[in-house]
Amino acid sequence: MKDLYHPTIIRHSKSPSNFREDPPDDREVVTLEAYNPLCGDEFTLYLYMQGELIEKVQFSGYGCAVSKAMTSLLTERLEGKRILESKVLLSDLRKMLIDNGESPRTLLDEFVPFMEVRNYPERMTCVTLSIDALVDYFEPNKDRL
Amino acid sequence: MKDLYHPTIIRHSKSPSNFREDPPDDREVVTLEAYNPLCGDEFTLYLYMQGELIEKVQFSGYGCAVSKAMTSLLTERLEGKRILESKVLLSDLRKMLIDNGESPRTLLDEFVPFMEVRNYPERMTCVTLSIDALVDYFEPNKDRL
Amino acid sequence: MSVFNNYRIQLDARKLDGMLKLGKHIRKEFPIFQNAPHVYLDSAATSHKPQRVIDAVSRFYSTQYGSIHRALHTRSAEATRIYEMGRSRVEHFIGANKPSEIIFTGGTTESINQVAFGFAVPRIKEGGNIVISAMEHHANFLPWQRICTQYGLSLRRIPLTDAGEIDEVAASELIDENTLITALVQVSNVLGTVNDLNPIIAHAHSLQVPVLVDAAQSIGHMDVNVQALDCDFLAFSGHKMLGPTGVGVLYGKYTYLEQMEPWRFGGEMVLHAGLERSKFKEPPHRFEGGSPHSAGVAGLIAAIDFLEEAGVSNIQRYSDQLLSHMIDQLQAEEDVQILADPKQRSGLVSFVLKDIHPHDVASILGETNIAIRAGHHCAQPLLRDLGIPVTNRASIHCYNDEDDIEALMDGIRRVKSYFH
Amino acid sequence: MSVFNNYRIQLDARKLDGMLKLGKHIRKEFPIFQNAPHVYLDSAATSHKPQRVIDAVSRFYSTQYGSIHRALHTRSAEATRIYEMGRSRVEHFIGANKPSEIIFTGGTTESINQVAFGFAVPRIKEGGNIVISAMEHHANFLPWQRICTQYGLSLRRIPLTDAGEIDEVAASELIDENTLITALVQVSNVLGTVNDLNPIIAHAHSLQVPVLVDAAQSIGHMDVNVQALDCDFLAFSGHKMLGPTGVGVLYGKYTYLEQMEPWRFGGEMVLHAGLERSKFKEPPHRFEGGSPHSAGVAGLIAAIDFLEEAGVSNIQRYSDQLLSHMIDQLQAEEDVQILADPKQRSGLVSFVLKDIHPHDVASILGETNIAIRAGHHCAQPLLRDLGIPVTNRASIHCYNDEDDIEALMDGIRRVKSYFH
Ligand SMILES: Cc1ncc(COP(=O)(O)O)c(C=O)c1O
Ligand SMILES: Cc1ncc(COP(=O)(O)O)c(C=O)c1O
Repeated sequence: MKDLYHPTIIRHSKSPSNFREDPPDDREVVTLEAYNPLCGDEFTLYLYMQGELIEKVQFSGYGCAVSKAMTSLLTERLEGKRILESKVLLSDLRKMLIDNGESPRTLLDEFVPFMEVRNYPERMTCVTLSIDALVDYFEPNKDRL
Repeated sequence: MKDLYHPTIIRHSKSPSNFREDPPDDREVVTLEAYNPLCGDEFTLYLYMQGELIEKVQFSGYGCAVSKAMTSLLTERLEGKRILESKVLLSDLRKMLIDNGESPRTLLDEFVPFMEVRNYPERMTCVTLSIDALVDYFEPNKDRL
Repeated sequence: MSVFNNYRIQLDARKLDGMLKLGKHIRKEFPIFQNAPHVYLDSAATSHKPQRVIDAVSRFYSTQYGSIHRALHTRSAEATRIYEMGRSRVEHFIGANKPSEIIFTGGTTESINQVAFGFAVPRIKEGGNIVISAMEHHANFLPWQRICTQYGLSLRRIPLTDAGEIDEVAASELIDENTLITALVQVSNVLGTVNDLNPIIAHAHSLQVPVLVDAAQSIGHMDVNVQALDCDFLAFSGHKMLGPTGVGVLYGKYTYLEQMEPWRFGGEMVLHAGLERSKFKEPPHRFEGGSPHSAGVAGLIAAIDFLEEAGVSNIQRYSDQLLSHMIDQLQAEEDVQILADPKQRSGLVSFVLKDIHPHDVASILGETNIAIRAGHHCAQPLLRDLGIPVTNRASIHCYNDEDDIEALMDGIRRVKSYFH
Repeated sequence: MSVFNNYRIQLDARKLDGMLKLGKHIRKEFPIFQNAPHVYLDSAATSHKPQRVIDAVSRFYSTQYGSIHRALHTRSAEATRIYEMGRSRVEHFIGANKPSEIIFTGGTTESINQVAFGFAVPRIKEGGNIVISAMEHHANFLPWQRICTQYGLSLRRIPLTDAGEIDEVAASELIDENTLITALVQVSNVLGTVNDLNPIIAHAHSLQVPVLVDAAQSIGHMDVNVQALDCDFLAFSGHKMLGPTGVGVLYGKYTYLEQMEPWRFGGEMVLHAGLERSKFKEPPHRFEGGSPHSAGVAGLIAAIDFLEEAGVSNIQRYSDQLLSHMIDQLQAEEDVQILADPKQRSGLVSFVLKDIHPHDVASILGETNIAIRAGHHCAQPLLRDLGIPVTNRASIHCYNDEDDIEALMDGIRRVKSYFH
């Protein structure tokens, strides 16, 4: 289990990037709910969009170390990306974490510690919570696996 | 099991006393339904009453050898009895067959073969079917055990 | 329909020899036959269990036990893995499309009630009807009767042909645009008839009428494949397919499961329990409220293993021959009347002895440890149609053999000797 | 109510010594601890099974199996005898008046659904209400919510005191002449509170309101006696009382059972299945449609044997002390917050670690084979009231001992070391 609680995950869960206590006042911000009814984890993601560009991502809410660290890393990684790039990134991430883990098209080194979750299938939703909320937003018509 | 299918029982089931195919025309006759929904056995008892006196008992219907033989024997035994006597008889019979089998107040020798049913609890209702129908008629307010 | 028939298939003794792995051989794997020797011809009521099923249940409690879905510790993960594996095994066993089409229930009865109250009731419209057949078990009759009485629908019973099969022509008239659902048995537990449901299902589907198939008697006795059947719901019980008691299955096409409402409300079925309203999980979980019978599922997996290793089609061929043999013998016996004469029959036969009440037959056979069943077989409406209050029924499974039939016939002759 | 408390009972080490037959000693009878050693602190979700229970199930299948109630052969008679003996054993175990007040179900969830849909629904009148408490498990919340939504009744939740007990004063206001039924938990599966239900039941009865008690967490942990409680219905599950999965009990006062309608329709529950109407059997049989989980009842008998031999009051005393010890230790640990502070507590405690999500706690404990539970414990409305999405819960049974508590505390310290 030490493996799942990799220092990266602990670090991000203890001091997450782009975390805020309360929602922003900004009315333009895109607000996504990432709720896992199975465990009660609940994050709200705030996307500051500039046309096709994701200028900044922030989040608030409550969740376990794994889901919090993943959300934190995601906010870092998506900052400054275009929507198209983000879709590829998210899809690659899902492939790496859930599917066969085969060669992603993007560099996802910092997400490698999360691959450990494959040994803890009951924790998979912790990893996918925010990814799926973003996929649902960017590709509302796509059926998830 | 040979014990349950005592010659008396076989004999009465094959040629029951007071058996008739169809109900009597007599409108005065008291008609009792003895129906066991668990096994589908269904007899109709016909009591020819003369005041307190049971002049004659007949029956029709369908049932297993045990219930048929018991009903046959009952019709023989009740013929010519007064209601009061019949109540005692039926109550003694139930005691002998279901309860502890202790010394009945009436002579019930011909019913002794039915005592074997205690070894076949699943057949108990075959023995009590017609007895209970009669008890219900003579003592409608009495709770059976 | 005629109660008497001339059913007769030639027994091919060599073929029986070729399948010696079943019968006496396989019986060794069922400990009850060692511990309490008896001739068991009542598998249609419930089947015996191979050691492997018994062991699977014990092993589950002794080494793998934990709560299902509810916790994050290892014990629980292992138990959950087995439970969900059971879902996949059933999925493959009946040819479903995905594990989430498989709902674990307490048995056929519960499966049908879930469909009746969770699926049919919300679809009720005025002037609607529900179509069943005249040979349904109470489990596939009473829930529909209840609904029809309660909501003022008409319950239509498809009559039987003289041979004892569901009358296809009548079915195509009775199933119409106002039919909410049709619920039919695949193998009758009284007559043994294997109904050819495909044309009826095709007709129902042409009118968008969903069809539930009661597979309680067919499962494990023949290949039951929901794609081949093209049924919309399928219900069966573990205890009749060599599995544990208290566990059963409801299969449903996923699109229909999505429309079905829960019938039992409790833990593990909600996403969100609000004070005003609650939001339920996706199928199948929303139908599995409460702690599941996980040990039952563990045993069911072992039963499927066992059936697949023996080969359901082997069992079917073997038991078809044994049944023919039994019917031959019964036919040849004086004063024995066999019920129904269907084109295809599976696993059981009902009969009556002239002038001897079925309960006396079963009782006297029981004395020498021959177990058959006497009764209405939870099919009172059918027996009333036939004008017979009760019948004797002899039913077989993979562990029976010719000696059992011989014992039955000896027993029947003994019964007759008591009375004749 | 305050989430933080100062619950503290002095551990009497000598008394613990005096009950050495429980804990480590009795644990030997639970094979899972040999086969898969672990620290099990999740008995509130489901308990482990002593060898005797596992054997009873195996023995039933291996030597006593047959169908129940349905046939006249010996196999069946033996299985039926055991099944009905189970009814009598449960009757005596909970102090019912007669065996026919005991209905076998699939579990607490099914028991409560039966009462909700079979008893409460037929009694519905306009302007009626149903009263539960704020600490009910979903099993004792969702069925009532369903009914209230469907039929336009109001669902009243009795609030809790700051200590985490059902508020008696509020109860006496909420339960009124228009209350159809009151359904209350005896021991909360989240807070561990033992509710003193007697005064509330007395008040309800003064208004002729029947009361159902959810005994899922109390059964086997304390003497649950329906006469002493004077409840009208009682529901519990076998799997939480050292028994098999898939079997549970609904007790009902006979006069109420007579008024209750069946909720599941199938075989063995009707006297007469007519085409127009059917006549149901007397209680309890009319509520047990379908083939019963007879092996589950066989195992339940063994569980009752086991509990009675160990002595439920011994278990209660032992586990009260062990629980106090655990609470002491948790209190003494920095950054641990315990939920609720009831006068009487049984078998479990919920807690949270400062700034560490309960799932992380449970996961990391799981790594060293310590099983506790993290979640909403199927009590979302309660946790929402408390403002906590999820908690950690550690729960005990007769097989736990001080070493388990020590392992838990070590584990908690390790969890903290990861994060702090
Ligand atoms: C208080 C309480 N009520 C009801 C239940 C439901 O029991 P089951 O899931 O066995 O039906 C539980 C346990 O899950 C419980 O703790
Ligand atoms: C055809 C048929 N349907 C339904 C059932 C009911 O199955 P269960 O009692 O296992 O729920 C049975 C067996 O009893 C059956 O033979």
